[in-house]
Amino acid sequence: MEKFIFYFISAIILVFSVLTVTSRKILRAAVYLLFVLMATAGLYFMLNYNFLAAVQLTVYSGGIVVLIVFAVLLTAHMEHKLEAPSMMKSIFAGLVAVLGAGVTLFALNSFPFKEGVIIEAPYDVEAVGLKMLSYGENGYVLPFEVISILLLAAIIGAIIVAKKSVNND
Amino acid sequence: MIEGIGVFDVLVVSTAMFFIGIYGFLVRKNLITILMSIELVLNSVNINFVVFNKYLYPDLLQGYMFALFAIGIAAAEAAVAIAIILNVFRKMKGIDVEHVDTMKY
Amino acid sequence: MELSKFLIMRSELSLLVVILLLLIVEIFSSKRDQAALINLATGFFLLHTILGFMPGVEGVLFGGMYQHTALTEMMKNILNVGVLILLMQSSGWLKMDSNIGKVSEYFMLTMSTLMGMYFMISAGDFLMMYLGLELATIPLAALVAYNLKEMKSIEAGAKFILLAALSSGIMLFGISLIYGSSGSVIYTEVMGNMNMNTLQIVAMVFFLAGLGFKISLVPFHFWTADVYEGAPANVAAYLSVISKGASAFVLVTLLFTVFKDLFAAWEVLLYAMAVLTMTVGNLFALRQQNMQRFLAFSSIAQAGFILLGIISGTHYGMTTVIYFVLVYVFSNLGAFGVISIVQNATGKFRMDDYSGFYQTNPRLSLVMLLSLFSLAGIPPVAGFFGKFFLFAAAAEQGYYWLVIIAVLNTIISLYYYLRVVKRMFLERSDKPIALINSDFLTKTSIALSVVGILVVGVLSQVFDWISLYSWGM
Amino acid sequence: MQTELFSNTVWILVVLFFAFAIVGLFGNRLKPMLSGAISTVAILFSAVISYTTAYFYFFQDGMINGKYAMLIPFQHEWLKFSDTLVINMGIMIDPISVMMLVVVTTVSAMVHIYSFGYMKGEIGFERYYAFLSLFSFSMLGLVMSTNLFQMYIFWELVGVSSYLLIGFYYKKPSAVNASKKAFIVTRFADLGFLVGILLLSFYTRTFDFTTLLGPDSTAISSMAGLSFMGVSTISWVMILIFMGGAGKSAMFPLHIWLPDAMEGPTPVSALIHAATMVVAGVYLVARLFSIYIGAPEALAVIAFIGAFTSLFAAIIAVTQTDIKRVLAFSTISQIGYMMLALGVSGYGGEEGLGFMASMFHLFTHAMFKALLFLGAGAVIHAVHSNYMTEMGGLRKYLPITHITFLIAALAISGIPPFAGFFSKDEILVAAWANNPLYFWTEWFVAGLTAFYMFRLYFSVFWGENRNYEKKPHEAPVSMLIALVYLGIASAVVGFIPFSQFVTSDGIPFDIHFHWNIALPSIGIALVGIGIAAWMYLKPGNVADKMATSMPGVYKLSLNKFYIDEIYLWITHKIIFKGIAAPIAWFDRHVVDGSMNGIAWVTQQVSGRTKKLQSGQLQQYGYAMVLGAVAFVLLLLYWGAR
Amino acid sequence: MDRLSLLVLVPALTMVIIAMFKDPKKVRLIAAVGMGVQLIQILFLLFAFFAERNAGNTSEMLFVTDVVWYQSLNIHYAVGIDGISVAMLLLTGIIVFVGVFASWEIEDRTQEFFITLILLATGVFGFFISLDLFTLFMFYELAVIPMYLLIGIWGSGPKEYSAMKLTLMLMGASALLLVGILGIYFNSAPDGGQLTFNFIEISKVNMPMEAQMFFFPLTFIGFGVLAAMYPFHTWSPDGHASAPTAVSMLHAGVLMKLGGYGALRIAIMLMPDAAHEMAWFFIILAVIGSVYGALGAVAQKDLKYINAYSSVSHLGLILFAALMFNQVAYEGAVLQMISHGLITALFFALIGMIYSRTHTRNIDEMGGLMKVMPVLGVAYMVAGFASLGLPGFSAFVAEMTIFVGSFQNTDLFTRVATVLVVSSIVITAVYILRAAGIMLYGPIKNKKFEMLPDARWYDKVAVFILIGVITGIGMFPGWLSNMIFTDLTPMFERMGN
Repeated sequence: MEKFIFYFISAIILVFSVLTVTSRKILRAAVYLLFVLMATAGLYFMLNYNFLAAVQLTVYSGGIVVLIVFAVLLTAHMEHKLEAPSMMKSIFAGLVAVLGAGVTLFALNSFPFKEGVIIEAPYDVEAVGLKMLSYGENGYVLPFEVISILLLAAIIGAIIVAKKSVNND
Repeated sequence: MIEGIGVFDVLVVSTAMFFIGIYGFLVRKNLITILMSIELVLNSVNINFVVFNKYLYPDLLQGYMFALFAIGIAAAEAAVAIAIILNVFRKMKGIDVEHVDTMKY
Repeated sequence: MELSKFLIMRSELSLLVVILLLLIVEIFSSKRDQAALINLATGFFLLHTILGFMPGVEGVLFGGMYQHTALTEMMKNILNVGVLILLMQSSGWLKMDSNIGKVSEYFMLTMSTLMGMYFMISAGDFLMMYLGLELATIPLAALVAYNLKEMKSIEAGAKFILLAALSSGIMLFGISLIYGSSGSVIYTEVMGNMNMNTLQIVAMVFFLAGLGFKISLVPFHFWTADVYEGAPANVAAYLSVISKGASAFVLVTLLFTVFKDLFAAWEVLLYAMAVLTMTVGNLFALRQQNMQRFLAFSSIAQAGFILLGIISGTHYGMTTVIYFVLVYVFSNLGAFGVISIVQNATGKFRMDDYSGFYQTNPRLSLVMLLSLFSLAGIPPVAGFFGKFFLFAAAAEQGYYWLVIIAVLNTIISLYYYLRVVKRMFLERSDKPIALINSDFLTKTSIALSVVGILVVGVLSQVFDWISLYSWGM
Repeated sequence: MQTELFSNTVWILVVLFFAFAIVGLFGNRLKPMLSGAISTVAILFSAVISYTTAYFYFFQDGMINGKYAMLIPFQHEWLKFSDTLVINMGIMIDPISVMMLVVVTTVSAMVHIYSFGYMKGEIGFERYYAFLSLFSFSMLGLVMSTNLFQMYIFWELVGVSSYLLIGFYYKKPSAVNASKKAFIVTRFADLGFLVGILLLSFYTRTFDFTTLLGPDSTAISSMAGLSFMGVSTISWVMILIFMGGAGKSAMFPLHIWLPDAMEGPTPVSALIHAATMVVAGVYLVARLFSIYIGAPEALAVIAFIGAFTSLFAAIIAVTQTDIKRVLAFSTISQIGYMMLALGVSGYGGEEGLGFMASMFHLFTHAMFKALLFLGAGAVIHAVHSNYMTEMGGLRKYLPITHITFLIAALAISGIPPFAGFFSKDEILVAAWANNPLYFWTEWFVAGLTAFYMFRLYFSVFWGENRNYEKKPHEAPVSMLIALVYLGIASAVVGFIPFSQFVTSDGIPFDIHFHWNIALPSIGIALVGIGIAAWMYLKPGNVADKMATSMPGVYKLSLNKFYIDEIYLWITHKIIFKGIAAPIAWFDRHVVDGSMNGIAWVTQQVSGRTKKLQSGQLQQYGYAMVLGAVAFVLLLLYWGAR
Repeated sequence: MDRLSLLVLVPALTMVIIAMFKDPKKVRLIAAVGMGVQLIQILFLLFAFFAERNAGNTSEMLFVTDVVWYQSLNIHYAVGIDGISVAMLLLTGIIVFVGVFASWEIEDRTQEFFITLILLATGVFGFFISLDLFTLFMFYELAVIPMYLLIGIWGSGPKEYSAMKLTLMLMGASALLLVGILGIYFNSAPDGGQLTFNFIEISKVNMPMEAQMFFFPLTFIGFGVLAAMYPFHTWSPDGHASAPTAVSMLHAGVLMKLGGYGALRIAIMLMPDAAHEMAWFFIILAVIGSVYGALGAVAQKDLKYINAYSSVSHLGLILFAALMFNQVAYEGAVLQMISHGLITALFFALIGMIYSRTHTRNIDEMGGLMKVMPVLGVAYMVAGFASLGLPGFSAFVAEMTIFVGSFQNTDLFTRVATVLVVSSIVITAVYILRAAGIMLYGPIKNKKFEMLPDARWYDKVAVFILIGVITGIGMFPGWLSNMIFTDLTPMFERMGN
């Protein structure tokens, strides 16, 4: 049963990924991206990483995609169609991508992954939260702080870039 | 853990996604769509982390956490990127990547 | 965990304090008193730098995520000095009207990126390293696009952020594979599980792609020229000196520890990259007219030389790399300093604008001369020693052909450095750049870099000091 | 064997050198006459020393147990290569060097005196005398050398002073070219000399004459058995050395510089290019004679070249009209005699007759040839022309010159009792003893000599007198002194029993007079004179008829067999146009071009590749991804290997 | 402060002092004084050297100072002198001192000119006293790089091109040299033990053959280029033609000798086996250089080009001698370095003076100058005679020593090569006399020249000092040659084994 769900999900992921990068209507592309991300979240659910899935939904789908959509709306009007990339360009890119994928998969395939003992204890929000705040072994308080600084900096940066400088045109 | 699905199967998906993202980055004409492709890339990486964590090293949360932070960073990146892209648009009334080449050679 | 432990991550904390102070100051300061703000910020940072030289405590925190050793402390100090000089240099530029109201942001962004480098340097696992890298990258994008009135600046920003995102994506993919194949992201644990299998080689290459982007190694270097050209001179300097230096350091440490067992692989990789980087950098620098772009390519070439030290894999090699970074900090900041001064004063940035520069600005042109000679590796300035030692490191391990390629490249590089010298000294111009007077901070910064250029080479103590803390495979 | 005897001979060199130094450095501040006086006093002083030396050497101290010894009164290490290879500066006293001392100082002193009159009022009078002193210094240093290298050193110095004196009138391009030619030709010859020295010293491990020529000389033995292209090494070495001598002594084919050298002032021609320097080659061969004995091939070469040159030069001399050139060619031909004599000579006692004869002829020739030149100088001084076609009947105007000139002419023609007769006679004897062919050649040359000398004599002093724009006047006293003195010398020196003093092995022997040789030579000489008289004594166009009757020979001889032209062609067409110019071009365009080419290529590459930096974000992306993938493949390939 | 470091310190101080004055007159004066002091202390050094030797101090290097500089590479600041280096120092001192006077008329950026000039000199002095390959190399480059500014700023003609070419070729050579030196260093202790840069130490060990075969060519060519080894000589004609007088003097007189000195002392002395192996090849190059250079000079019209090519020829002689593996030849090589240094310096000085008067260097446009400026004319003739190896001048001594030495090799190849080299002296005579004849003698071609002034006092100082030394050495060569020969002995003996 789960198997088929997985196949379904991965099918969605792949198809919509492709659509995201090929669709000529930019807004649609954004929407396809949304689907992909949601599907990914679904994958996480299947793996019982509920919190992660939730974050995926909120931050990615809720945050980034919305940002992107705004950007789209600000920069292009609805019916504006992107002209298709030149044939050569896409073919070359495709070749590169396929080649890369081939090499990577070959490598992955050649590696003897030994699947570990499965602990079906679902990592609920609490556990994750504790990890986030613990500073001992496998504690993630430091990265947590760092990323907060990062976000601060990013915000400042974004502001700098976004705000009209005093004597702007 | 999904019955009947090995780690490799998932990796196929994520890898494919990764390179689709790459492809997008290479061909898309619009800066925002390029950004989207990057999001695909990052997303595929997250899947990798998660699936490795789940299948191979479930006792610790390293991959999980990595994915978590990666998402955060992706967001930040996207924010700044979009801010800049909007500026580009403001300056040259368009965000066609091929026109963003005043500096070359 | 008792508070005394926090002394271990003293530098990060003090830097954080500085940033927060600036935030507060920002709130209470009006838009017009930039000068005060600049002096204040520089002053703060000066204190921070001095603090860095106080004897510190080695140690590991957060379960190995953060490690602070004498080596990392030294590297941080080197970066501090660089940043200090840089901040002073930028004072002249920040005072310009176009930057009104963005001054403290400049400092905050710079410092937070510096913070990111700190974390990169003393990271104990890939997660911290990655976070640090991003922290050192994303704000930089904002800085590159800082000059909003300039189309170039924004374009540079766009290129930078998107390519950086791509590279970090590739890098992440690499990290994920490493994690998958070794079962951990903590250096010490990864190290144990590394063996020359295909997957890990792939992983390493993808990972190095990310670092290569930061250090601008061929073929991950293309952004460099455009971004340096578009970015404000000081930001370009920051990119070329500080962020490159930090990343180079991380590269050395990681290759020497985590990827130790993949030496056979990354030896080939670095060999190829070194040859490519030196040659490409030099060939492209040959015909540049824009000074910043020109220095961008020269800095690419310099990165290629750094690889010679890394590939040796010895204690001596690491020493030379760090030493070279130090030398490079001074030389490049000297050159960029002059360029930014000229650009702020006259808005001229083309090489032929510099013809007859010596007639009007003898001091500045002498500084430029020294810096360029140091970059070219002409005795008795520091660059000569830096290069010689790098070559020695490579030669010691028998990479004589690599060294030969390198020295031939130095000749090409000499040619284009001399082109600038020619403009400044040999040519006489009837309307040269007028005499430029720059403020105290800028002058001091230039003086500092000149002192560095002259002293670092001749005083062997510096080298010994570095050699004291560095180690080999 | 360093001895205290004759150590005063050092002063000869010292004094002359300082005379040169003083006059050369401060001459332009002194009065011309004063600087002239300084040099003259110096040379007279050394002449006195030489005479006394000669007296004491030959009649008192020189003879050591029945043999004239090689004495080295003074020797000082100058440059040390290895323990045995040392260049010493020293003085060697032995029969030939003493003989040369006398010759050089005599002629030189006479020329000094003569020049007071001849060079009066010339610009650069002091420079002239400085050069004269330099020359005398070098020439005497040459003859008294104790070792080959010292000889080479002074050899070069002689060459350069000759260069300076030939080019004395440096505003005349012809003079400049002549001096250049002289220097370069001799220098080229010296190349052989130098290589010869180096080879010889390599085998014998010494430069010193005492060891080279001594009874226990290793010179020949050390190279015994060695041979190169079928000729023994020693012969090669000695031939190379002779090359140097041939150059200085203007032997065919290196003779071309001597006639041009006549561009110099006439007294200089007398001193350098008649009496002293040009016989240095002969002296060199004589000096090394005991080695040459061991190299028969070399001697054969010398003999042949000597004979040929003498004939060749004599033929040319017949048709020249510039009196100085006539004399120049006669010099060449006379030196040919000397060389031949050496070439045909054996070693020791009667065997060494040729050697002795050659030295004898050198001695006498110096006297009368110097006299001839000085006489010619007097004539030129009087008529202000070099061409005998513009002269005639001068005997009325310049009687003393006329007499002395006549004496000299008789002497060179070998008319007894004048000096030339005796020496030439000995040479003929030696030639006959060796090879009759040589004898008949030289016999014929003797005739030619007599002919062209008297052709000159008659057409200058007899014949109807041209209408000179201003009346020719007898030369001033200073010149006459020299003329008279040399005149007397040329008349009497023939009676010196030379074989008692100068012989190949230093042991005196007695010579007996060979009428069977002497009579034919006198006869041919008289015939020659007769023809000359018939053709030139009384006005008439016999000579021209002769010339027209055999145009080919005449033209050939008149144009010196076109040797000069050949050289000119070689130097200009081959050396300059054919080698030097192409090399210069090659250097600029090929060698340098390739250097610039490298730079050009680099520039091009950078120019062609710049398109890669397209400014296109996505292409940069391509590079990164492709790069990564490519590296992966590279490494996998590497791993596979 | 030891007495050798003073040799570097005095010029440095001179530069500092010069930097304080702008007035050309003062600057000149300071430069002259400073270099005078330098010359004097070199003379004292010479006497001290002889005193030591006569006192029986047979140690190879005298007045040695050895301070560790860079521990990790065992780099020392090691200085010391022996007969050879002290001779070269003397040469340098004289030429620099004279060079100051030869550039007396520099009016444009006088201060900078003299600073740069003395910087160059500093490099040369440092080079000759160094015992440590690193410092030696450092000073070498320090001496080369100022050439760019000197030629580029104060030169004439296509100065920027020439300066760039010269700098790039020389630095390219030094790049090869760098590799060579590194190779030598890392093979300096084949049987374990401490690696060292000290070339005296290195010459005591036998480097492994394959290493020698790889690094000898690099080193030899590296130095050879500076010694104008065919076919890497092309920088020299253009460079000399464009350079200002004093620079040509210093460059041809001293800087090119760095090449000869290094080729002999570093390349050959440290790697004799490889040198033996490859000698034939470089001998051919040297022979070509000496003959070809001379023939090239025959075809030139520009005085400086003539002299540049003659330098190529004479330095070919030096390299040739260096490849003869014979102590006498080596002595000759050193002598030739000194003698050629002085003579060519004299030539360039005179050419500069003539040029400053006639404003042309093309011999065809001159003529009869002997009449107009007798002092310079005579001096030029003297230089010419000296250069074509006339006895009584230093060149004769040097060349003869070389030839005698070379003739000690018996094999036919070397013999033929030697004879060819010897023949170059005839060609020398040709171009020297040709140039002199056209330029000095004959009628005055250009009416403007009749009024030209003769040598001024500073010209005379320069010319007479040089002529004095040249003739001095030429007449009394004994002390010099003995000094060099004896001090060559230890090295030579070590090479033998």
